[in-house]
Amino acid sequence: MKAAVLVFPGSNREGDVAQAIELVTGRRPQMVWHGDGDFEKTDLIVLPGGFSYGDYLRCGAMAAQSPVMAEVKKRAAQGVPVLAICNGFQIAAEAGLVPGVLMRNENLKFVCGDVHLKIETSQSLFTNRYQAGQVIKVPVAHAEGNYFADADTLKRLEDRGQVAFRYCAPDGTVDGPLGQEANPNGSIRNIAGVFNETKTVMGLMPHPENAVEPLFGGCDGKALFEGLVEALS
Amino acid sequence: MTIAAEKNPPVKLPNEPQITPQVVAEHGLAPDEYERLLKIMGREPTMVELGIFSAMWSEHCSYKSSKVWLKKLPTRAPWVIQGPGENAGVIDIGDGQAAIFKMESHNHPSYIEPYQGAATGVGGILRDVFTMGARPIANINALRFGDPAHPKTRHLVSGVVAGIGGYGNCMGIPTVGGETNFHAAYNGNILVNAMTVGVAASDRIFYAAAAGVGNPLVYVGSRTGRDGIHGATMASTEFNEDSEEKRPTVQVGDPFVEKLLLEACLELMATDAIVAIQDMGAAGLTSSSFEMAAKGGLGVVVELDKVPMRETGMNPYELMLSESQERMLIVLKPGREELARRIFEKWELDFAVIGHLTDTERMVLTWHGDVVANIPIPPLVTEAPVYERPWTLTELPPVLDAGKVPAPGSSMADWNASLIKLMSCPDLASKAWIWRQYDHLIMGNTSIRPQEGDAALVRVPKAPTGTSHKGLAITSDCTPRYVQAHPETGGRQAVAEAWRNITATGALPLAVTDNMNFGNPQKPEIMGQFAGAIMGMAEACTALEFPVVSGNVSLYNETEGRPILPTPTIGAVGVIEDITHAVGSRLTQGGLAIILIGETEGWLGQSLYLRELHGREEGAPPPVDLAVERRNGNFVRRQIWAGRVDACHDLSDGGLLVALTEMCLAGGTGVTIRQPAGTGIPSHAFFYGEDQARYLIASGSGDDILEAARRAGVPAVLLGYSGGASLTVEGLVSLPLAEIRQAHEGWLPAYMDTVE
Amino acid sequence: MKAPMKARVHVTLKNGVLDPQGKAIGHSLNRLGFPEVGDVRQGKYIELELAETDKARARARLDDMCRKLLANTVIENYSIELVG
Amino acid sequence: MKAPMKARVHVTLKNGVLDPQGKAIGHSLNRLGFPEVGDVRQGKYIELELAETDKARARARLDDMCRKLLANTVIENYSIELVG
Ligand SMILES: Nc1ncnc2c1ncn2[C@@H]1O[C@H](COP(=O)(O)OP(=O)(O)O)[C@@H](O)[C@H]1O
Ligand SMILES: [Mg+2]
Repeated sequence: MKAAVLVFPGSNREGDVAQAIELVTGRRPQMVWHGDGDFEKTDLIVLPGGFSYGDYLRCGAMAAQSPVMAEVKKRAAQGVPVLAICNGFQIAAEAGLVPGVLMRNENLKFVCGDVHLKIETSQSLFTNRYQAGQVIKVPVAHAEGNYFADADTLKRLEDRGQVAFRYCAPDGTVDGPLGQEANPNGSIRNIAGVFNETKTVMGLMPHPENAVEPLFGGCDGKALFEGLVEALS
Repeated sequence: MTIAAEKNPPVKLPNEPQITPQVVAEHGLAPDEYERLLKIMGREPTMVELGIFSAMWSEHCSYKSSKVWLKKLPTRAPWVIQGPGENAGVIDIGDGQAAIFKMESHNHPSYIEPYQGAATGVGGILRDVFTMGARPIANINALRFGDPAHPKTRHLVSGVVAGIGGYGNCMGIPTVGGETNFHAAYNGNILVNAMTVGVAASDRIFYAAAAGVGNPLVYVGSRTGRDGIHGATMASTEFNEDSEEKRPTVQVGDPFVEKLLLEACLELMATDAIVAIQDMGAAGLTSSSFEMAAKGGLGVVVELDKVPMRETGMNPYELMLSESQERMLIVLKPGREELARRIFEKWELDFAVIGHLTDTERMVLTWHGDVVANIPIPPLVTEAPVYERPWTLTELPPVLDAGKVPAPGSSMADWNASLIKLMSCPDLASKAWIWRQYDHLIMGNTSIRPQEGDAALVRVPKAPTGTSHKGLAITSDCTPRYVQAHPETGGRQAVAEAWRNITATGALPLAVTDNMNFGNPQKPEIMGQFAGAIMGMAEACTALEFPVVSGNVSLYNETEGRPILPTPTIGAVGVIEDITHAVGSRLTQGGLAIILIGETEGWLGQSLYLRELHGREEGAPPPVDLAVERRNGNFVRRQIWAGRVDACHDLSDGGLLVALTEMCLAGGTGVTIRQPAGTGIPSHAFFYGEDQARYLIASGSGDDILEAARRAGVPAVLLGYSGGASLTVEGLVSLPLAEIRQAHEGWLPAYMDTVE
Repeated sequence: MKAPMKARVHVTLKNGVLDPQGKAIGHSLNRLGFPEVGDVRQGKYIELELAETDKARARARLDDMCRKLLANTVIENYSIELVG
Repeated sequence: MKAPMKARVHVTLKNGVLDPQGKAIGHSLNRLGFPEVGDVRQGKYIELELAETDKARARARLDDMCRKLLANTVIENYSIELVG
């Protein structure tokens, strides 16, 4: 699998995701500077975490307008898979690659720590190594991960199976007070990650790339990258 | 440009005020200091020159009150590459790699504007570290706030924590640890001490000393505005009632620009273009250009009109004294300007050649062609005031007889309540509310997270030649109430505890950075606290082979004459060759033997038990026997290396029972222990005493460790075993962990959520 | 360059979009002793200097800026005001 | 409860205080094809509903709110506007 990780001014988790990809593929992904409108053909485009343009104005808004994003949109439309993590998710949402928006965390504070995620579907490039209903533990680290979409969009997402992950209690509970307690940012219906309609673009707030080694946060995120390799090689 | 210096007195600025005694005083210069200035200059200075002297001779930049004492700290060891005197200290960590670190305070600005004050504190210390060529890999911070009941405290906690997180998170550097205390002595003067640790190739370290006459002097980063003019002078004077009203312009940080600056500097550092580099910190352009020239034994010409400016109408005085953030000064090799310009412009940063080096040993500033300042450099450094201020040592208070301190009560309910009270007191309550706002996981190298061990443990990025998975253990420590009671003991204890914290992870303690936070040094008892703390620290650092490689001094931490508790914060770094051998303090499984290492006398003087349960802050602090520290610590580390240890925790605030409870909560496993027979110590002294040089170890059967301890002559005793979901001390305490957890983890969020 | 024109742009959340910041401010104010405070909404206020003399043109350009960058029209409204 | 009064509060950075957000927005707009944009400053805009009928009292209370919570007067200015 050939992957390209886009780097914007202020990106800061590009190294983490590159390391995770290298760990499963044995190959360093191509790092693409935002100013370059064009880049090599790849099997996967990654929009990494960070604070592109300082997260000023709205997270992801300025990056979404950078020249390289026009190219990303073009390739995404052609079906090239895009993995958009955290700030990448915010960029993707601003660019219209995935539905919804990410707002300030409900308690207005940055939140960092492990969360539990329920896998909603194994029917995607990104989640094929997981089972639907499975619970995994990965970290989050963000100030604006509060997913919001209007009622119609939400219904469409749910009906078409475009929800990828939800925050849940360790036992998988998403609803009720336990589910609420497990929700780190106030996201509507505990949504942590979503797909576009064709499920070739996935945006998620948590950081699977920071859960790929036993001594450093566990390995629950590794299967995501392994699944991609399997699907794209 | 050649300057016929003496024949060419600088021109004055339009509307330049007369230099009156009042103007001199406003610049923080004492009359005799001004006399000294006149002698050096041989004429009356211009305002710009006065401003430069004022900044360079401020306490913050000149260390005039502390210098004689700082010299007493040991700074050398075979692994020290660079001790104090540069932007940060540098130590060798093997495989051709070096760790570069320093701690710095931003106390006064954080009190005035907590978010920006703390944020720019983090920004400043990050620059000190990456200016030397290191990529920062971890931040920690030591915070002291006033009484939680004080009306300002909550607002300060909230702003400081958000500011530290806001800056560090955006930079993408994990904030992996720190400490937070509360005490009424900090009501009007909080402490915000931030430390950064970075890693570089040991043969690619960058220094500040300028070299090469004619070489270009380059300004990069943000533009200069009117931020924090006289910040350095402010940091050196005591607050008084109306300084809150004066509200000097505080600096606003831009972590986004700093992130670009970091990447751009590292990119330039990978070329061979740089001769010297220095961040613009306190006293901005003044101290950076001055220090670079002074260290290189050269002169410098700065064309101030070339400095990138953010505002219109700025004058040379403002440009020299501005403390705008996110700026660097670089001396380039000749002809490398375009290479450097391309890199900084790619990162969308300002870049300007603003001057060059000369052989005159003078600092010459020009403004649209006119000379506006012309100062001889060496005398400003060599003739800088140095004070041996009078000092009186604090006498050791009488030792408190533990037998005369009341027990929590006679019933188990009383004991249970005492443990709950301690675990939920502000100093011991969980600080998760704080560190969850810090990205402590970015970079994917955090192996021991906050609350999981005595020190944070971070994997070192692999060296090109290295094979191992090295880790750096990082901690910060100080017990101000001990320092207040007896500065020498407190200084010794702060170093010993830092050393112990690193040891408890299995890492080898290597070196120290310090942040000396004290009151007004012109008071002999405060100067005595400083002197005493230094003596204690020096002794401990020597005995533990734990040299000081960098540090910072913050004096005049007083409000209306009331000083803070003397707080010599110790930041420390250790290395472990193979990170898979490290241990944390979490008790994660049942059936493990719980072993106490070290001698217990039951020392209750200055203990948290005494303060929190009996409202008394008295007695002598626990003595620190450095030989015993060393012996016990080395023993513990060997046991960890031998793979015999599952979890390890040093004993400090709150004593044995508090440490044990922390292990249980962190790992989610209970214990059952008892006080060994024949100690002859009252139970409350045994369990809550704060005797030093002790550790708790959780280990398989424990037999091998007990046997090894016996052979090594290290006191070790089996207390009980892990298991279950409760904490039980036979005959004294029985509490479900869930109940303790609620109290322990509930205090800070509840406090922060309250409004008066 | 022409004497600059100044513009003020307000960006506010659309009705029905949850505003955590506004809500938090409202809560805090209530608890701080301002029980009379009801609904609170927080928006952005942006001041821009423009090298442009023609008002109509300026307004059209600002509209473009808002739609391209300053506001996220999925959840936000904007309004433009020209000064001098 | 009385028919609520509405207030608009603007909080802006004082002159000379660095505005990283404004700067970044300005840069971005320039890059996006709006070279006419010069200095940009970003502030906050807060709308509040108040259960208060007396204008003078409302203004005094709002002033208090601004100083206590809404603005940081070390680096920010605020202005209050009452509607209805
Ligand atoms: N308490 C201290 N102990 C050891 N070294 C110190 C101490 N205080 C300052 N230093 C050293 O003195 C030098 C100047 O410090 P400082 O003025 O804080 O530097 P900067 O302006 O670069 O932040 C540094 O090398 C620092 O490490
Ligand atoms: Mg420095």
